[in-house]
Amino acid sequence: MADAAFWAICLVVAPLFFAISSFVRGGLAHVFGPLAAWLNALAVLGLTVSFARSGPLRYAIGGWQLPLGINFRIDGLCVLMLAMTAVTGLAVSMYALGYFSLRIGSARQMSRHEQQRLFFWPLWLLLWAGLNGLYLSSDLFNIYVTLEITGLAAVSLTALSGKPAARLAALRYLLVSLLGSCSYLLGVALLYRCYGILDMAALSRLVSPGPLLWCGLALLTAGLLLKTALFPLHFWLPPAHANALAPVSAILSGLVVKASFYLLLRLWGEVFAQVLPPAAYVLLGALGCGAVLWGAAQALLQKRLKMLIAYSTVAQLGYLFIALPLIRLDPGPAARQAVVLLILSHACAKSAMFMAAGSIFLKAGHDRIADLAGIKEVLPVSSFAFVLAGVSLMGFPPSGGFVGKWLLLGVSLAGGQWWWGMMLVTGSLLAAGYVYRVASRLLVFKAPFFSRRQAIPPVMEWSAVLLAVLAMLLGLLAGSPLELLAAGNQVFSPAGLEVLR
Amino acid sequence: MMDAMGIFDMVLALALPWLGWRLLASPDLFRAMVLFISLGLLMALTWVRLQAPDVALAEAAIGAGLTGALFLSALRRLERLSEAERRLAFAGKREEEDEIPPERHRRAKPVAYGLALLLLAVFVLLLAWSLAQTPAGGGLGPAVGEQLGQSGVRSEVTAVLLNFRGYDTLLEVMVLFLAALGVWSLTRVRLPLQDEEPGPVLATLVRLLAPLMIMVAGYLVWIGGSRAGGAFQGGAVLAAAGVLLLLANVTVVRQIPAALLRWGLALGPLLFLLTAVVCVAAGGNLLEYPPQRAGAWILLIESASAVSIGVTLAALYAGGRPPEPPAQDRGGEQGPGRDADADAGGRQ
Amino acid sequence: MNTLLFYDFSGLALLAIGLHGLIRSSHPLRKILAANLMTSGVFLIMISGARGTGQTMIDPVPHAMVLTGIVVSVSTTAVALVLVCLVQETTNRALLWQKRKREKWGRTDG
Amino acid sequence: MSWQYSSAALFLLLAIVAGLGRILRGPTAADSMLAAQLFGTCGVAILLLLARGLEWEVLQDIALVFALLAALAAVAFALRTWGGTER
Repeated sequence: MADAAFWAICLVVAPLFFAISSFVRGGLAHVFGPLAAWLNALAVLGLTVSFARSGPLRYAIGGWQLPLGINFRIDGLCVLMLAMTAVTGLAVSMYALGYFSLRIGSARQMSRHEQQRLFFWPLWLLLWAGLNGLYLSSDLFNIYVTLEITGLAAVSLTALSGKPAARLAALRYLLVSLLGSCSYLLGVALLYRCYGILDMAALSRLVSPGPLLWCGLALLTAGLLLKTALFPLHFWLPPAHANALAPVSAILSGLVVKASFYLLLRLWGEVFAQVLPPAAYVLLGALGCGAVLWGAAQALLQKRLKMLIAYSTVAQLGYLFIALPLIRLDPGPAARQAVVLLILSHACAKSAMFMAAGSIFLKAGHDRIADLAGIKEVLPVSSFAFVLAGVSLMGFPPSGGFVGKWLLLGVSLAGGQWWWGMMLVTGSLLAAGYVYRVASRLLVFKAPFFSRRQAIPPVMEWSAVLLAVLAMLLGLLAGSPLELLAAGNQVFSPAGLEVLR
Repeated sequence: MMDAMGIFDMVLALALPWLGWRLLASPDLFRAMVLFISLGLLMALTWVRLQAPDVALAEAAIGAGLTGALFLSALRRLERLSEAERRLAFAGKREEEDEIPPERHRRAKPVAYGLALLLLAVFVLLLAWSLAQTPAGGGLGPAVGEQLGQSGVRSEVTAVLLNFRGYDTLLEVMVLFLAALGVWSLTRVRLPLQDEEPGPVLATLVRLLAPLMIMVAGYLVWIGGSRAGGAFQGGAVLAAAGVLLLLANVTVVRQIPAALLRWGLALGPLLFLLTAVVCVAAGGNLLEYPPQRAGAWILLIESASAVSIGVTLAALYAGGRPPEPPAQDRGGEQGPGRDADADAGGRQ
Repeated sequence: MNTLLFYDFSGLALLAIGLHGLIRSSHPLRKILAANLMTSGVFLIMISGARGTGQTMIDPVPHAMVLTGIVVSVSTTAVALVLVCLVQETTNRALLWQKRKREKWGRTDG
Repeated sequence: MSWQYSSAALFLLLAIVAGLGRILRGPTAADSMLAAQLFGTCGVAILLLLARGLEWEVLQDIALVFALLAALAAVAFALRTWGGTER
């Protein structure tokens, strides 16, 4: 059995290699893509096993030790994020395999479709490599490059659908992510100027309050907030996520926004946790509350299914930010575990939702919520997947969302800051509202009439269901991943910080 | 000490933001582009003054040269479009607005605008103050100096780029590859009509300049090991040769088979990646070259990358994927809504 | 006050102007130009921080980072420009967020 | 660096700045373009001066790249402004 470092290398190298191969040999793209997805899942499995055995690890790339070189830092949080990407990515890849094998429309549409398939795989694999690289890396500038890979691939994937609306959304997305990267880069530059080092863990030992640190940190955070689409910076997200192709929407909503949030969690939760004032956390929490309310309200008002799901992403991202002040508040690991659980379950549930919505769209030929009545007669599995994912988003037991929110509620009550808890409950009620709005349509008994009789490959339906079931069961299965987080994580736990100092 | 070079620095430092401001304030986009190219030039001088010759080389080639050419070609394409649109409007055949709802007007209120400006100004001043407070210093300069002997090259920047932080560069090569991929996924290339030949002046210029550029590119890659230069600079100059050929509408460019182009784009990233893996297979860490052969490995990677960077940047300039094998003449197919990619289809 | 700070401030000014332009200008090409100005400003700050102050030596790491940044920036710019052209083609509109009044295209003339 | 070199470089830089006014004023596109070309030439000259003054050979390479790329820009400008072959 190879060691964790070997698997970590595979996680970056394999997607890159298959991305290039599937570009050069376009005819084999649909072979290389899923192959890469399975290999990636295997590598994550290997990584998890060897990580559980041997604990956290640093790996010096090029053999250059710390101040000079770039390091991989493999700890519990990193492994969990990689696993989330692997599982969701695998499901999306299987879905995409079905999606791009469809034969539809005129000859012209077919040729478009063929082009989309040819470019989907390499772009998606590059995006995947970017995400894996981001989670593994411990170097702030290296993370900038991985963020750029992720962002550029996400933009290209958004525009892949070729619709004018999608292209417009992609252009906005690109401009926003340019601004975000620029801000992030300046932040990194300022921190480097202060401390002469780029490694996050090393930085956490060196930081001391000072004007340049505040500026750098503000810039880093602002850039990442833009990319995470925290209210009120979310304006670019709904059109981009709603107008992309179905597998792309699932990737964007489930995985891509998580990457920049993960980074915020690293920076605010561990690297700079010692120097940041509590008020800053409260500010982010307040913005999170705004996101929950605004996103849910907008979701309730939407007429199109995919727009509804996209706004629900805005709302769900709000929860993650509400968790930040609670992490600050809580001396124990509960809040940290909760936020990780929320991230994982949202990734599964949201991807499943977009995948199911994509199947529904193909079958019905539109995604107007008002006209979807009776779709369950023709697409029982996808409708089930959608509703199950929705229920898990609402935070119904035993879903991962439920356990996460429950833990956060406990922390907020124990810490005497009940308003955060109240916000969580309100958010869940609102989520129940918009999920019910769709579910009541989907599940109603009515003779369906749809103009397009598109056969949906079973793999598309079942991959969505499996993800939704996983999101639902995450609450029951939560024990072992959380153990992984707690056991192997020196840096992420407060005790780890002591060790470092 | 305010000698002539001190004044030089001051003038340069003042000219940059002034130019930037004029550029964005200029009502004519063409003039803005010209100003942008001039700004790139002044930036390159600034890098020289700040003792960053590598960056100056890259800026001269990419910042002032290629980016400018990219902007100019985009502007020209847009202008052509707006002319076509005007003609359509004149003929009363203006296309219907598509499904995008018209945007709400978001004209910022003067108060909000003023407030935002104030906030920006405060932040910038704070930043300026804190920059002035912090002494520039140290960084990793000494560490690089110590390890330079083991890196296989004599140029510090090349050592950082290809060895100490080679992983960054690997990913960066991927970003470039990704950009080409993104552009190819977006649209097909529109090459000019086949029957138009370059004029005699242009033809001569191309015949003289293109080989010279290719030679200089090779020189830059070679010299990168010991002083300023390297894969990016060399690749950028190579791309300039490609752009020149594209501009002159030379027949050879059109006849490059798509498969060859694909390999050209993939060569650098693939070789870099394989090198990284070979390092692991040989028992080292990722990208840990064998110390005594590091120089040769780096030169190999750089040469392959330079070729790919050149092809990629030229492909980015061309702005689309090559036409599919049963190539029809795409030249005449221009104007709003005529692109085969434009019709959306009902798929999500 | 050394010349080092000139360039720092110059970079900051470029950054601020670029940001203002990115948010305020209505034409996407100008927005992309503004974003390029911003990144140039950031690069300027990075490099001027790397210059030695007499006794200390030049720090090549920011130089390498800026080189990476330049390549990343030209990649994004290229994708953005193609997108702008496509959006314009398919929607007949050049403006993104703001009023739809067309800019004066014509050059003064030549 | 001797004062002759540095003041000559300064003079050329001032020439560039003066040329900026020409770009801004126009009045024709050709004026802007020629001013930009002037920049290229001045830039090469400044680099060569600095190369001699500081005895820093690398700057000659940069000057070379400058000159080559200025030619590219000239072609791009010319084709854009006067139609040229590309349609």
